[in-house]
Amino acid sequence: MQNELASSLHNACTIKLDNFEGPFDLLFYLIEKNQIDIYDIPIFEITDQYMDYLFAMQEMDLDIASEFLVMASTLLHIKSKLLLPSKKEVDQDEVDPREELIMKLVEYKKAKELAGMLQERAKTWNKVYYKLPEALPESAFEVILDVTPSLLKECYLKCKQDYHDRQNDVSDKMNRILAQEKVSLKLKVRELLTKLKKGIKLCFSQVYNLRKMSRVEVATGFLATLEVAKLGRATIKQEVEFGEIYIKPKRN
Amino acid sequence: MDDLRDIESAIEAVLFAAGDSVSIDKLSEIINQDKKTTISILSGMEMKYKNSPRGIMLRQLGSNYQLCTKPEYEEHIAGLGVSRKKQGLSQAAYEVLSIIAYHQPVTRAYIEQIRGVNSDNVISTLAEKNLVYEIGRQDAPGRPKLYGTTEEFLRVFGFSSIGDLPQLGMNEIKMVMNDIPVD
Amino acid sequence: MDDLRDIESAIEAVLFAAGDSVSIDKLSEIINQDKKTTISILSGMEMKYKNSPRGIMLRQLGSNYQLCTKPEYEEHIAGLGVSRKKQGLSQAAYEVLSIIAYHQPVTRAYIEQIRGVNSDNVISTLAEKNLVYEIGRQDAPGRPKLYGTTEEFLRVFGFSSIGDLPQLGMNEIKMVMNDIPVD
Repeated sequence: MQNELASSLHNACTIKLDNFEGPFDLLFYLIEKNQIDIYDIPIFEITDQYMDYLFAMQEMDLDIASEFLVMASTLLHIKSKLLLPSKKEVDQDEVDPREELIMKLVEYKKAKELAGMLQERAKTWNKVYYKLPEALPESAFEVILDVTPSLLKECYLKCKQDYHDRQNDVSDKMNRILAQEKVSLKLKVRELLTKLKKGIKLCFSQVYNLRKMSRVEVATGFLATLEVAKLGRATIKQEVEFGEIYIKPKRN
Repeated sequence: MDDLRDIESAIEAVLFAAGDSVSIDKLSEIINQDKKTTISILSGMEMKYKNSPRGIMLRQLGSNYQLCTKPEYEEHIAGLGVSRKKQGLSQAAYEVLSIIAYHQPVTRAYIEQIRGVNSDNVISTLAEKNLVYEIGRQDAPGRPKLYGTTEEFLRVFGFSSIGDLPQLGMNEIKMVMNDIPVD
Repeated sequence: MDDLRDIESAIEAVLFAAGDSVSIDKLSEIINQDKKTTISILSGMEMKYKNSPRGIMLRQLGSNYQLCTKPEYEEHIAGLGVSRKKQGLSQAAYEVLSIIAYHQPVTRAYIEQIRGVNSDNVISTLAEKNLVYEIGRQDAPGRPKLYGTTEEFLRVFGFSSIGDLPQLGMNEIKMVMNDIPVD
């Protein structure tokens, strides 16, 4: 057994020397070589073989990549853990120190298997030929209209509503203008005189309010005020420029 | 390789991979048949491509043969080079389009009267997009243009006719009817 | 264009002209059919090419489709004298590619953990050969790059999607968990 191992190691060193992709590759090689069940690794044997391999590399003056040394220490660590006397009663739940290594090896094995399968598949699919693209007409740019039919109705109704509102707005103004045109200066004077009869001082801005009547109406009111003052039926007073105009009735 | 179908398949594969035309000599060498046999196989294939539901056909070019697409699929192939982009319509465009759609035929003046804003550019844009068009002129002073919606309009909105426009409710119709402005 | 045979012919013409793979979306746009219908038409075509005496076949590559020659006519095509470069990959490249294929999206750290060795150069090589690409970054400290396989990966190894990869090892892992043997 010892001799067998030695010769297999020798082969490993001479044949596969630079071919190991990493520590897992080497470990995997040893496992396969010794026909070991990956789930039941005899850690003592494998560790010894692994270390022997590293020594062999060292003897041949080969640089040993740090990853190989990391694996060596992992193996030695597992080995030492297994050597410790187990306190079975206490450590029922303690995991097998090999577990993590096994998990990694299983993953690695899967990768290896798929790698082999990919290699096989590539052989078949490498026999397939593709065609070069034809000279296609120059690329065009097409705009797709993204529209919503219901928006048509909504927009239409909105337009109509807006139009309706504007329309009403204008006709109000028109009505006021028309109504006011019937009111002559003479009529405005008579209106103002009636108001003054109560003997109370009037504020111009309250009698003639732009918010309530048209510009023309207010202007006519102003003329009426001047007319009343001229008739001697009222005195007008404006204390500040652009200020309030007071109309005070005057008895004659 | 003696089966005719297998030979034909091999020729198809070779011509496909070549992309270019391949000489009859070369083909006969590849399929290991004499030139006469090769020519008759190729002629047979030419007919098969022509009469089968295929997108490609076999063409003889002097002493060469080449695979190419059938001319009737030119438009589909052109579609490969087309990149599409979605685009919406502006609010103004929807407004003008809706007035034209519901009231067609309609003048620019009418549209502007309803919207209260100049709508010249919007109408032009809609015409460019082929959604509206000038269907004639009104028999009135100045003979103003009359606009209507196009077939493209129906297609884009998914209508089969103008009758498919979203229906106005009774109250809505009343409002619209009361306010028909004077043109 | 409603006749299925005509649609199939149009697809053949388009794929022939394209040479490259064409997305299902693009094809459905060109034949003016919805995506689901397009997919079922393409699947039907895939079978027809496979079972007909034809030199070419239809391949699904993820969400794309492409025409190519059937592998059995390789020797005939070689007769054309077309030289092609072979995808020569190292053992290490195959390993890394397998890990990326199975675990994507996957970080470099994860790959190195499985292999027990630095894999930077190998990943770069695979990216250069357009077999893997950086699909994004992990939402974790350092925001490491995440790698996945490309359409070229599907093409080279004859998969129609990542879902096609053989399921390996699920049982094995379970077994490991259940029966950790005592040494």
